[in-house]
Amino acid sequence: MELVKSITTPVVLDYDYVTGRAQSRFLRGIAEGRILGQRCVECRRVYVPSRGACGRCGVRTEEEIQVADKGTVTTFCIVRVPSENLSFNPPYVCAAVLLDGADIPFNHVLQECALEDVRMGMRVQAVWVERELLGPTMSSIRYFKPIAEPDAAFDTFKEHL
Amino acid sequence: MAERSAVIGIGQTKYDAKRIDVSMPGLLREAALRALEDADLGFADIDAVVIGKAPDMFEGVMMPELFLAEALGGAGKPMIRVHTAGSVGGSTGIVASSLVESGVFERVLCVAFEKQSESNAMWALTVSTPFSVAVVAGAGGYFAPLIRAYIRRSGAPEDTGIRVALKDRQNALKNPYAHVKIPDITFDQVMNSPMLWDPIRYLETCPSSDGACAMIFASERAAAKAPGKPAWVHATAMRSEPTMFAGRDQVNPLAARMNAKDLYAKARITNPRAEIDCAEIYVPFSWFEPMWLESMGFAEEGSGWKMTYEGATALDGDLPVNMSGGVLSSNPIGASGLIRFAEAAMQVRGQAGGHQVDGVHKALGHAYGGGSQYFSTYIVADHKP
Amino acid sequence: MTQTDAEHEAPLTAPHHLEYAYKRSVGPVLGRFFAGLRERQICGIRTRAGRVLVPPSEYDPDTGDATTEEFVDVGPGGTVTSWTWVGKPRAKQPLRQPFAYALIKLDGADTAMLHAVDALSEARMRTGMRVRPRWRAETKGEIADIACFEPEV
Amino acid sequence: MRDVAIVSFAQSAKAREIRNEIEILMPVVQEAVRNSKLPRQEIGFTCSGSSDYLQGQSFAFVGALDAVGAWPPIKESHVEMDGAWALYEAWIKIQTGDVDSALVYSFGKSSPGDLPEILALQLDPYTMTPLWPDADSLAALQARAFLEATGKSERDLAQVVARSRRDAVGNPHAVVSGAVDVEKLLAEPHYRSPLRAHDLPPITDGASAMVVVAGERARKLCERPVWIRGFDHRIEPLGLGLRDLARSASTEIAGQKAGVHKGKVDFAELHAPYAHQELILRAALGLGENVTINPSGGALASHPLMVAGLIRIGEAATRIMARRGDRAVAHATQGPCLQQNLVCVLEGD
Repeated sequence: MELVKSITTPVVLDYDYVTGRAQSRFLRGIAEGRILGQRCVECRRVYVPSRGACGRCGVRTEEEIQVADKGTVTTFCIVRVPSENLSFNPPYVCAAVLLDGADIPFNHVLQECALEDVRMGMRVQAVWVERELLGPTMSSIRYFKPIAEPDAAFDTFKEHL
Repeated sequence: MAERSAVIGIGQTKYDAKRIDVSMPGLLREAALRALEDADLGFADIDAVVIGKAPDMFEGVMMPELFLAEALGGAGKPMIRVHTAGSVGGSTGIVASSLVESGVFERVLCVAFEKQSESNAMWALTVSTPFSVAVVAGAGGYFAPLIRAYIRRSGAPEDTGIRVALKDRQNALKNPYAHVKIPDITFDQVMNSPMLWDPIRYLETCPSSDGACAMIFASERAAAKAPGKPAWVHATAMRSEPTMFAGRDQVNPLAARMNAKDLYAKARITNPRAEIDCAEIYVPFSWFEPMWLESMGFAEEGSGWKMTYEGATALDGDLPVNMSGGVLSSNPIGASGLIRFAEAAMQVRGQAGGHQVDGVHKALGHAYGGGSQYFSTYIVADHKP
Repeated sequence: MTQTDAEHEAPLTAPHHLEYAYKRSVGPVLGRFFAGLRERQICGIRTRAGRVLVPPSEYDPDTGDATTEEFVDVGPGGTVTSWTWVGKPRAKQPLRQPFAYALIKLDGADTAMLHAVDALSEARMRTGMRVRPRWRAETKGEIADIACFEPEV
Repeated sequence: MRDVAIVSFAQSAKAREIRNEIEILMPVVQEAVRNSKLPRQEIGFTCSGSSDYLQGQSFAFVGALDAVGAWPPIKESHVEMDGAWALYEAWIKIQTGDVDSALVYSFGKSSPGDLPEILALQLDPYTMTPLWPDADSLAALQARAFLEATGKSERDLAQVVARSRRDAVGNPHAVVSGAVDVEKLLAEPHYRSPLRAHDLPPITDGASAMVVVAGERARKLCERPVWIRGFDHRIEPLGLGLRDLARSASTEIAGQKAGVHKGKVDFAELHAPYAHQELILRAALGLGENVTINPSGGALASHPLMVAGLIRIGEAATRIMARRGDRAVAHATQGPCLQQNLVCVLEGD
């Protein structure tokens, strides 16, 4: 009798994903073309996207402020290998963008820029989807693109890598 | 610690991309039975079982330890499942050791594993959630920007990562359990391998492996009866910090530095570079060797790369690092940390065969996980603390 | 708008779908069991203590010791040792119509295994009842080769 | 052994939370820390329990670190288990002498997915999960085995439910409570025979947190610290055909090792998600008719998975702190049909 070597067992599960209050506020802002952050009451740092908590202070964040949709690339990686679940096809630039007015960078894709031209300190701005296509999802920001501003000095963002 | 704890048994499976020859319980048993044989014990001699692995979604079983405990003789015994992200292997060893140090148990078996071939690690790590865009390409995509930041900060030569990869891949050739073995590997081969997540090249990256590692920790009384030379636990340390907060230094995280400080204080080590004979450090991407050498206090901040460059971390250097070939050569994620602990203990016990370093009295095992935020380390020596 | 106002807003929710077809290597013992099912044959394995485990296992679950290499053909008939009735089956469950989950000790086995029993009505179910496997038309070498059990008439 | 006491406990439980896990957890952790009177920076160790599969995301526990304020970085660990085992790891850590106090927490939302179906992933992945038995069906197999082996009846189960719901009236965290008539319960149809819907645990989202402190420090912080006098846990084989389902062998061992019988037990908080399991546990721990069982209403009144076990210990401690008993047994379980069981013996001064 020839032994069975392996079996296939599909696992299919469906959940109701709940964003939570802070994320919902953030996403509803995105749907209006605004990027909202939250300022920690203790350390005064601004979180974007807001997560409802300051991990440093362990307190709930409440004060909401709007930040710019442009900022600085603090660091980046050029993704050259395809993998499952990704929203973009390689090669592409995944950049940590520190928005003006925020104290923490978040990751998004950088386009309209040759791969070899991407630099730490580069100034970039969000490219949004058409106004009528805006929705409460991060994909309302299609990508970031370089803008004609001089690069930020390393010292200005070295705390935010 | 209330009681001394010693490593008296170690077992590893052969690591490979797909261990399709074994079931999940079979994989764990391969490691556990070797550890028992090493300690000349049977399952009946074990008082408690600790199981560690990374996310359950890798194997698609919720809390798989519930069905695996009995494969390790766990029925009727205490069983604990540890999960601290990528550092889990180290944490599993520390929890097992603490069960002995507490004075509650005499002999504790711990097994850490991952059977990544049951699914796909990239899938499990980047399961997309609603409202988000998936831009970070798995672990490589997450850590590449941090490596870029390290290079910028330290001014390290661009080929540092290649040198680490070459050394670890050469060491792996001497380790019978290693997964990735590239005979006659050269500097050019590593340099010319494809860029995956710029600046990380293919040969500077860890593989996805199937495998399990087992260790038996014992009290002083039980260690005295063990047939082999025990490796005495001199110190253990665990430290965590949040993933995301404003102003977090992810390149040289404070949690890593505090962990090292705590570890050395407990082990009464004042000059780690001089007092520790060799180290197994969790390096999933080659650049993390210099990064962790700095946070572990073996080198000044910004100069860890010099140790790599000068050959200090080579098998014949003054602080050999990843003698086994490291995570770059074998990476069953949940087990990778425990393998570091096991390999450190093997060096102390003189069990490391082809990759044994001469005259090891004291060795370090290190693991990290999450977004460089979970750290588990320990120090073992050939003499009692 | 402040956070306090925001508290009155319902948070955004969305379906989150998780799907993966895991490929599981089964090892030599379950490999033999599943190969048997493919041939419409159920086997157990003998432990060193003499018990016959069904499904077979590489180890004795009570001790962790390796089992012997003696596979033992069991069944096909067996006895229900406990059961419950599923009035509205979920989509993934073995039968579309109401059925019983049951623990079934196959003839020659010392342990009961879990499976479904197609009994048509709950009134036919009782502990101690005799059942036999109903095989699916095309067996593949997996547990679902037994479509379900049905009452022995 | 070092004497270790519970000095504070907090919890949250709701049938369906609109908050996410961090938002549920943060105030609970803050309340436990505040009530411990221990400055957060002085807490020696932190340990948590949770399961990724409740959220359907890998590393679901990592975000929880935001809620505890892990800065400066903390000595911390996590078990993929009910929070009761996180308490066990913390207790062990204190026994090693490495730390003198610990924060323990757990969290879990059962409502986002089909929990009884998700729990089919907890079984043998080769021969059981592909049949997708829901957790309620498995519990019913155990219930029938128990009733037929012991001669107990469905009326006995209904009495457990009626008492639990009545006692839950005084528990602000209960999601099911109220006076119910046994006859009315018995008039309900079976859901998974011999179990009726009310014999099942309610789907609950929640979190809990606890602070434990060693030695005299506990007496300084807390008017009536609750001492952990015995602590043990044991697991059995998973397969239902491999166990005597009518009893709980692992609870028997854990109860013995924890020293349940070394003194009079005033009351017990037993983690029995299904009505019949209370009777099995009661027998396994040898708790007689004079022992009050689940004065909080127990898991039939509120059952946040991964949290409910730690809540049993917290409820027992809270009651002793309030001088409504001096010695209690708290129990936690996980795995199908009481596979793994933990027993904690608690005493007030």
